[in-house]
Parts: sequence; structure tokens; C-alpha cells
Amino acid sequence: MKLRVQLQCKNLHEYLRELSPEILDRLYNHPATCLAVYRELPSLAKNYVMRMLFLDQPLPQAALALWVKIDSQKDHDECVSVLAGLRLWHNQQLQGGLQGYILNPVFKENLRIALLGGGKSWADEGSTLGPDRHARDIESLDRYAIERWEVILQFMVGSPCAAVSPDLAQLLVQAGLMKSEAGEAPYITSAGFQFLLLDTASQLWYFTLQYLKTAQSRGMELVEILSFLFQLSFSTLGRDYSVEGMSESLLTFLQHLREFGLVFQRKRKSRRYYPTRLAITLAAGVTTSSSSTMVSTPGTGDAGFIVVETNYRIYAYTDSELQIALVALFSEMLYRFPNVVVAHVTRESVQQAIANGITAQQIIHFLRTRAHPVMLKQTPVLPPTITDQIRLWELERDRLQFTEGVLYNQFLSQVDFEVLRDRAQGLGCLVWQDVAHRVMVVSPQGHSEVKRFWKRQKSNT
Amino acid sequence: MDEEPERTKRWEGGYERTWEVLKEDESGSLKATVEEILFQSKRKRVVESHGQVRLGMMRHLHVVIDCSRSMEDKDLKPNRLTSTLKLMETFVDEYFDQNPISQLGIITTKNKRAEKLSDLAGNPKKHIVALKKAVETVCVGEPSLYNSLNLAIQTLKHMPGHTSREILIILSSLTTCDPANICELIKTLKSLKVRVSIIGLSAEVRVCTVLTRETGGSYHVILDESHFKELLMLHVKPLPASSSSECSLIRMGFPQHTIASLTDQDAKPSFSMANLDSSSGAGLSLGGYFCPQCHAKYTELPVECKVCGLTLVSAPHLARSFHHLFPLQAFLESPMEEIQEDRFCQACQGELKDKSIFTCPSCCSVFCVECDLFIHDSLHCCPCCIHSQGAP
Amino acid sequence: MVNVHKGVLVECDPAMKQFLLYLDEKMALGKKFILKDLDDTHVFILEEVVKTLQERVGELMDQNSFTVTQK
Amino acid sequence: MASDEINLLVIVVDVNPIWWGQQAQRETELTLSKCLDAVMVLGNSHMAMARTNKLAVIASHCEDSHFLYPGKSWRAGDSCGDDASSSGDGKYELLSVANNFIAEEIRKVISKTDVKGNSTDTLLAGSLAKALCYINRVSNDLEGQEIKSRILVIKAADDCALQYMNFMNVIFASQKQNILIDACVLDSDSGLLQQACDITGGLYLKIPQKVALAQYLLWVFLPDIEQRSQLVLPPPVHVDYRAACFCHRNLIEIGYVCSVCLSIFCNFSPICTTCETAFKIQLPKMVKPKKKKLKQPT
Repeated sequence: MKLRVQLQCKNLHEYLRELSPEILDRLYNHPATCLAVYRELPSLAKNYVMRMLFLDQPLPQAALALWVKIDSQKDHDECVSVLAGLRLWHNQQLQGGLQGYILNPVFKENLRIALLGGGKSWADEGSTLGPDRHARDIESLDRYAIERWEVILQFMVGSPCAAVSPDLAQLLVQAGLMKSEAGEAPYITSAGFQFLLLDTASQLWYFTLQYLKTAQSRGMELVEILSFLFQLSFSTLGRDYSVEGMSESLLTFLQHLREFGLVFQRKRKSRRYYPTRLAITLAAGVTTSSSSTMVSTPGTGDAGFIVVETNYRIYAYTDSELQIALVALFSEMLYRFPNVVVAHVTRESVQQAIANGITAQQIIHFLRTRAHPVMLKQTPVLPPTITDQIRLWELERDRLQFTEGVLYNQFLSQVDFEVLRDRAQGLGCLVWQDVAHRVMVVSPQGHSEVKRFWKRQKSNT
Repeated sequence: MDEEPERTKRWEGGYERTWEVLKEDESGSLKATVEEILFQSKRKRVVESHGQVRLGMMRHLHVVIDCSRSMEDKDLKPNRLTSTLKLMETFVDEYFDQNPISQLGIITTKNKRAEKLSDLAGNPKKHIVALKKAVETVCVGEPSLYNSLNLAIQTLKHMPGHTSREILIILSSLTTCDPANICELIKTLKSLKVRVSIIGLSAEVRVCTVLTRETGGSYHVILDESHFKELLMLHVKPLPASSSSECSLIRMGFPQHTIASLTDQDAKPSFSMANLDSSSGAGLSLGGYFCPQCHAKYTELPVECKVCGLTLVSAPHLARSFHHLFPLQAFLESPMEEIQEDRFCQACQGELKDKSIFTCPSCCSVFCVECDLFIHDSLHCCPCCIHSQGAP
Repeated sequence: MVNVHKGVLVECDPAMKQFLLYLDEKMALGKKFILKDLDDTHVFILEEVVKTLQERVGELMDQNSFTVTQK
Repeated sequence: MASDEINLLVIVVDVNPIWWGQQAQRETELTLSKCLDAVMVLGNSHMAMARTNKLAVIASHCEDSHFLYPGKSWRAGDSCGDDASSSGDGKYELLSVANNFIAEEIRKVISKTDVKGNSTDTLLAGSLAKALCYINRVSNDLEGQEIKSRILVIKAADDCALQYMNFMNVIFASQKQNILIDACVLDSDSGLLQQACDITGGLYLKIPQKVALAQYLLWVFLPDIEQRSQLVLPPPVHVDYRAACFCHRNLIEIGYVCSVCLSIFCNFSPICTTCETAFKIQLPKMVKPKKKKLKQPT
């Protein structure tokens, strides 16, 4: 269990690139996706697309190269590769034989629609249902969204009050954020802990990616839900949309989104839903998390609230259940006040955390990123005694190293020993040897082979 | 001249009033009132803009910066000298932005001496550079009013009569070490129509009061850094020309900027006359402004032709100063309640939230506070009047 | 004649090894479990005891790890 | 959510009815509606580019200038959509809302204003002034995030010489705020706008073919400031900075400037016609030798 999973959070493009060409092309059938993809392009590429959006014949590459100044040739090449990589444009022979570019017709068509309309509507709005009696204002939507999301995180840190649907729990497990031995409740994995460290937008995006990964497995049409997702991210906050004309899988997807807090639906069966800010900022998350791996920015709002003292005490100035739960992951709660909790880092608590697959490094990282402004003033931010001790506690666990093996001893002659030793070495199964005492240990796999060899040795001597 | 004590009271009074005006609103914050004060002071400046008076549009200003020991005081952060120089940089920029065809020179005084930091010139860059260099001057000894004034006069008195001659002294020390009787000097200053203004960093000093009063300048003592800046900026606006200063038509050149593209062959790089004296000057360049009289080339305007002495400006430069000559009259402040129908600022379309609105007297359109300030501070023309008629 | 033992090779620091020897002597695990004492950082032991051994070591650690602070 | 800087584009469209009327007779290829469509295309593309891009459109009429978008009822930031007749045709909602808004407003403008006077020249300065005020307000509203703003003028009618002074004021104001002024000129070159672009560092383009307006807008005026540093764009125009004398309004290279009011004259006159100052003919004795030149009667 030495190996650590590093949480990889791709950005949209990295994700799309991995999709098969035909899926991509299908994706581009929806204006929303086109717009989303377009927005993620490097700024120069955006201009390229715009310039070519209304051209119907291919553009000679030579002409294209003249668009940029010489000194920014690098960016140009980058753009070209990106556009090609996403299949946004193709090479095409011009008459006269020189190479030219032309935009992917499907993409072009739908981006045009996204910009200028003239297509069919994305989804018919609530307006068809008439005004909603229980219309939601933006504040309540925000509250709802955050609350939902917090619940999920709390569930991950295993706080009792948080309960989620089995679907979601299973998803968390599939995403590798939680582990569950048969029967007992799932518990957070090291990946999960890293996940908690991301800011909300990135968490959201990572989560979505994981969801998409498993989408097919639960019989969902990837393209369909992706487009729907983007459509959501381009919808207007505080407006209601109708579920008319949604396929079954999409409706289940909607229910999931509802649970994540991406959309608000008053009743499971109600015909209208409100996208929340989470859904709208999904795209934003794409960009922020583009820096892949771990974003060290603390979660939204809870920047810097932890004070760590050299006496192993942690003062967390927060009232967020979630944050407290997070702290509790690797410490013992001592006192609880309305605005602050006092916790105590002990060997047991840390050992427990480590047993759960959380590395000392992650704990320290967590403490540092959440460090209270007062702490940030001093260098190092955290008291070295604490950080060192936490690391030591981690080391403590492996004082003994066990390796299965087979012991060979009582060789009659040095020669025998060396022969066999060399053989074992040749097979690469020698674990340990002591020439002086003519003792050696070989790995169980190698044992049979070595034995056979030894038998042969015996016979022909 | 009994208005001197009265003046003293004025700034002191202003100080006290700002004290008392501070009132907490129900939420216990001072923000509202503080904003109110700032905004009032801003408006005061706006109102002060004089109407159709003759202004000394072409100014020759010598700024005297005290570098005596007292400049090391820490009451201005990080110390008086640094913050003064910092403010001076902004001042120089503003000055040339507002008075493009004027000139400026900087003198420092310390250790009983006065020396030129930068000569009287129309190019802001040089001054800025000089100021940046001046930061590491060691502040020692006493300043000398007499010497610095004298030094300033030497150059100022040669300036043509139609230009204004001004000296601005930033005085930190309370003492001055003069070789001769300064009263004599004051007389000469008066005769030469040199206006001397002083900004005191410590406290009011009698001799300064007299000096400024006699020469018709202004004398202020700063309260804090922001006030310092405000006072400094007061000197950016051109002051009314003394009635006696003669006026004349100045012959000026309006050279065209010729952009010589690298493509055409006949374009040869050439030296700019401006760079000839300054060794640092990056020599050769294509294109530039060519003096219509002697075809000497310059890379930037405004400049006085080194060859034929013709003042070269571009129309925009003159235009920059127009707003001084035709100032935009102050808008009338009135309570919000006065308008009922659509409460939107005519300029920025923003909703009128503040308790007071502002009406342009000529076109009677209403504006919000921000726009009012913005219009008077930088725009200098009423967005709605422009529509009704072309020129003012 | 070469003889062969199946088992587990344990690598540890000398201190720990002494502890292992001690456990072995005292039959702490109900029987002798060290097949061969190889050198001062290696011993070769019975496979089945590994689990219990780890627990014992954990206990040892708990014993000589005093609580760093008063609650 | 938008922590990164905001990009505000203010488009000032010249909707001078007389000019457009004549234009319609002259050639039917570019009508006002076509032009506005082009503007919307540009606006949409701009807003589509990034979530943080903001747009404002001002119609500059010959009498007044009118905000097409965002209207008064509009709250900056997220678009409330009660009247939002949202996209029936697969257009990005925000855009469709905006477009409907613009169309609605322009209809109002055209219908309501009865054209007094037949000045074919638009009072752009006013529109620009309002644009600056608007930008000023927006940047005040969201202090904290820095905001990059630029103004694009789409100019049809001719300059109004009377406006020179105001125009200059506006230009300098925008220069102070470092706001770019771009100009896309449909008809005759505009000296004022040329200066504006040159001073504020914007782009000036007189489009060769009016039909292709939309394309020109997308190609030249869509890229924002830092993208322009990468792209190859039309070279700066040669700007004529010669002053026009106040007396005959003809451009001069050497002129006389009143020391009091800075009005420019093409030849020496004893009295300033602007500020009625009587000049003393010969300058005082104590002047630098070089000044002697100035005294040669011309």
C-alpha cells in the first residue's frame, strides 16, 4: 500500500481529446457543446475560428500563417494543433494543390446556430409551462446548491448527518473517492481526501468527469448527457426549464444532477427544473482545474481558519460541519464552540488516518492550505515539530519489512552455495544471501526452479 | 492684507469641520460620511474652476523641493522626502497633461544651498528621471529660501512676458538660512511678476506667509498625505493670468507626423534634433515630426525647434488646454426627491441611488454623483449638451 | 545436505530484532517462531506469525509512545 | 465567479437617419438593418468568446444617443429574464436576449425621433462621452476585478467640425482611462476619429467594401488588446495633426497662437477674435534671441 494515487483532474480539452473521433463529431451536433468547446480554446484560436466561421471554402495554410506576427509564431502552431486535435478543422486540398484548412462543417454549423440562432431550440423552456407558482429566486437556488454539495462532501468524510442515495454512494466508490468493504459503510480513500482539498469548481468538474467515465456502464448516452451538461452551463440562472422531451436516461441523469445540487427540482416528478449556479459555473471549473492535479486553493469561502500550536492542538475557526469533519479525519475533537473547534493531533488519530490511506503529506498539506492568516505570517507556516512528528508517525508503521521467501542453508561446500546462488541470481529470484554462512533466501516463485536446478546438480555430481 | 489670518483659519477650520462631520450611520460605519466629505471636497475643486478669466496658459513653473534634514521625518510614510518625490512624479505627469505647452523645472535646496535638479524644460520624461534619481539624496542641513528663489529667478526672468512665471516651494523645514535680506528678494519677485506658492509640510511660517501674500501665491500647510496630494494638484490647473501680463500672438509650427515605412526606399533613418544634446538619446529613427520652417526632425512634441526656435506643437496639445479656457459649469446639486419619473443617470444609464442628483444648468439633464465627478474631472464636457449643440 | 525452509524474511533495525528475539525466547506467541537468525538486521521466521507479530510490534510502539501533550 | 479580468466592449453605431436614407438610395447593398445585424454578430461573437466578456451598444442619432444594450431596466451582471423571450432557435440564451433587446430598442429609436434639422453629421462626441461614463460606472460597480474596456465606433455620416473641442476632450478622457477607441468608417474618412484612434492606440479602418462589414468587424475589431499584439492587423493610418485656424478653418503648418486663449490664426492680427485681447505688436525686449524670429512681420 505504499503507492499513492495522485488525483488527476483533466480539463475539458484533455478529456475531449481522448474521446473517439466519431463521438466528438456527434458531440458537435449540439450548439451548447460547440460553444463550450469554443470558449475553452486559446484566445488566438478563438479568433481563427471566428474568422473562418463564415467562410465556406477552405483557406490556404500559407494565408493562415500570415495572420500572426512572426514573433508569435509559436502560439500560431499551438492553435493549429489544438484545432486539429479537437477535429475543429480539417486539412483539405485546394484546387491548385496547396493545402488548406476548413472548419469542421458540423461544428461550424452549430457554432453559427449558437451565435446567431436559426436552429432548433435546445430545450423548451418553462415558459411553455407558464409561470411557476413556486418560482425560486437566485439566493435560494445558491443556498440549495451549496447545501447539496456540502452534503456529498460530508458523506465522504463520513459525518453521520449526511445521507446520500445508493446511486451516488456507488458513484463515489466507482470514482475511487471512497472505498467500501462488503457490508460496512464506504469510507474515504486517499484520492477522496485529495478531492476534498480541491476548490468547489474543480471538485465539480472532476466529479463530472468521473461520472461521465461510468456513464455508459449505467447505460447512458455519453453524447446526450454531455450536451445536456453544457446546455445547463449556458442556461440562465433563476429561470425554469421544462423536462419535456427528455429521454429516460436523461431524466435519471437529471435526478443525479438534482442530488449533486446542479439543478433544483421541487418534486421528483415536477415538470420543471432550475439550473443552479453550480451548473452554470461548471464551465468555469473546467478552466480553473485546467492546471490539473491538485489545486491548492482552499474550498470556497473557508479560506484560512486553522491555527496549529506546537502542543499539537488545532483551533479551527469554522462552523462548517464539513470542515470540522475534515479536521476530525486526523485529529481528536476536544471542545466544540459555536465558532471554533479545538482538536488534538495524537498518534492514534494520525495512525488511524494513515491506516485509511491518507498520507502524512496530505494532512500537512491540508493544514497548510487552510492555515489561518495569522499562521501564514510566520515561516514555516506550520510548526516544524508538528509536521515532523506527523511524518514520524507515518514511518513508525513500517519498522518491519516482511518478504516471503525460502531459506537455503547448510550447504556442504562454498562451491555448491555459489553455484546455486549464481543460478538464483540468474533467475533474479535471490532475495538475500550471506556468503560467510552459506545462507540464502529466494523468492517463493523462484524456489521451484532453483530446486529443480539443484536436483540436476546433485544428479550429475 | 488682513485676509491672511482669515486664510489661516480657513484651512484650520476645514480641518476641524471634517472632524465633527464624521457621524456613524445606524450600522456604525463611517463610510457614508467619509465618502460625503471626500466627495464634497472634490466638488469644491470643481466649483472653484473659474469662468472666462484669462489664464496663463503658457506656464513656466519652478518647483523647489526642500531636501533639508527635516525631510527625513517619518510623519509621511516612509519619510517626507520619498513621499514628496512620489507625489511630484504624479504632479509632473498631470502638469504636462494639463499644460502641454508649458515648462517646468525642479530645484532642490539643502545645506544652505540650492541646486537645479532639472532645467526648465517641456519634456516630462527628463523630470521624472531626475526625480527618480533624487530619491537617494541624503537630507542634510537647512534649506535656503533665498538661494532657491534666486536660482529660480535667474531662469524665470528671461521667460517671455506672455507666459506666467511661477515658483512652487515644498518646504519641510521651519527655518531657512538666507545669505541676504529676503524682503529685498520678495520685492524683486514682485516686480518680475513671479508668483510664489508654498506648501508647508510642518507648520505655517511667517516669512512664507508674507512671501506668498506679496507675490500673490497661495500658502497651504498639509494635514496628511492625501491632503498634500490635493494641495499639489491644485497647482496643476493654470491660474488666472495677472491682468498686467502682456499677451501676444506666438508663432507656432504644426508639423505633420510622417510615418516612413521600412518598405519605401527613400526613407532613410535620421537623427532627431532632440537627442543631439542628450547623449543617452537613441539616435537614428525613421519618420518623425519635421519642423515646417527648417525641417529639423523631432521624435516627440511639443518641442522648441533647436534650429530655428519655432515652437512645435500638435493641435491636440493645444486642445488639451481648451477645457481650462472653456470650463464646464458646475452642475446643480438637488435632492433625489425632485425627480419622480425615470430615475436614471443620463450619462451612464445607472439608476440614481444616491440621495442627491446633479443637473446640467444648460441642458437640464440629470446625472449621478460618479458621472458628475467623472464629467468634471476628466471629461470636461456635458454628454448631453454636446448633442443639443456642437461647439460650446 | 542443503535443507530448505519456507518462511518469511524479516528486515528490521537491530533494536527491533532484539525485540523479536525477546518475543521468541519468551514464547510470547505461544511457540518459537524464528527459524534462523541471519544477521543483526535480518531474521527468518515462520509465515503464520507475521500477523500477530505486527500487532505485538504495534503494542510495543503504543507502550513506549507517551502522549505528547496533556489533554 | 469571474475572478479573471472583465472585457467590456462598447459599440457606438451611427444611426443617423438622413445619411442612412441617402445611403439606401445610393446603394442597397448595405442598409441600416444590415449594419445592425453585423453589429449584433460582432456583439454575439464577443460575448461568446468568454464568460467574462461584457457588451454595450449605443446608437448615436443626430440629435441624441441612445443605449440599445444594456437598457435601463437591465441589471449589470447576470441577466434577469422576465421579458427574456429566450432562444427558440438554439441560440445561446444570453445572446438571443441581448439581440431581442437591441432590436426592440432600435425600433423605438427610429420610430420615436422626429428628425429636426437636416444635419447629416452625427454628434459622435456625445455618444462617446456617454460610453465613457458608462464604462466609468461599470468599473466603479465592480471594483476589485480589473476591467479592460474599449470602444468601437461604427461611423457612417461625416464629422461635425463644430465638435472638435468636445471630441478632443472625450479623446483625452479616454486616453487617461486608457480605453482604446477603434473606428470602423463606412463612408468618408474622419479626421477626428483618426486622431482618436491614434491617441488612444486603437485601430482605424475605412472599409473598402461595405457589404462585407460583418467580416471586417470580426476580422479586425473582434480581437481584444493582447490578441492584437499577436495578429497582423491594418497598419496605423497617417494622421494629419495640422491645426485648422480659427479664422478660415484651413489647415496650416505655421500659425499664430493667442497666448491667452490658444486660438489659432493663419496670419497675424492685432486682436484675438476669440477672446478680444489686444496684442502688443512687438514683443518685449527681454526675450531669448531665438524669439526674435517670431517678430518678423509676415
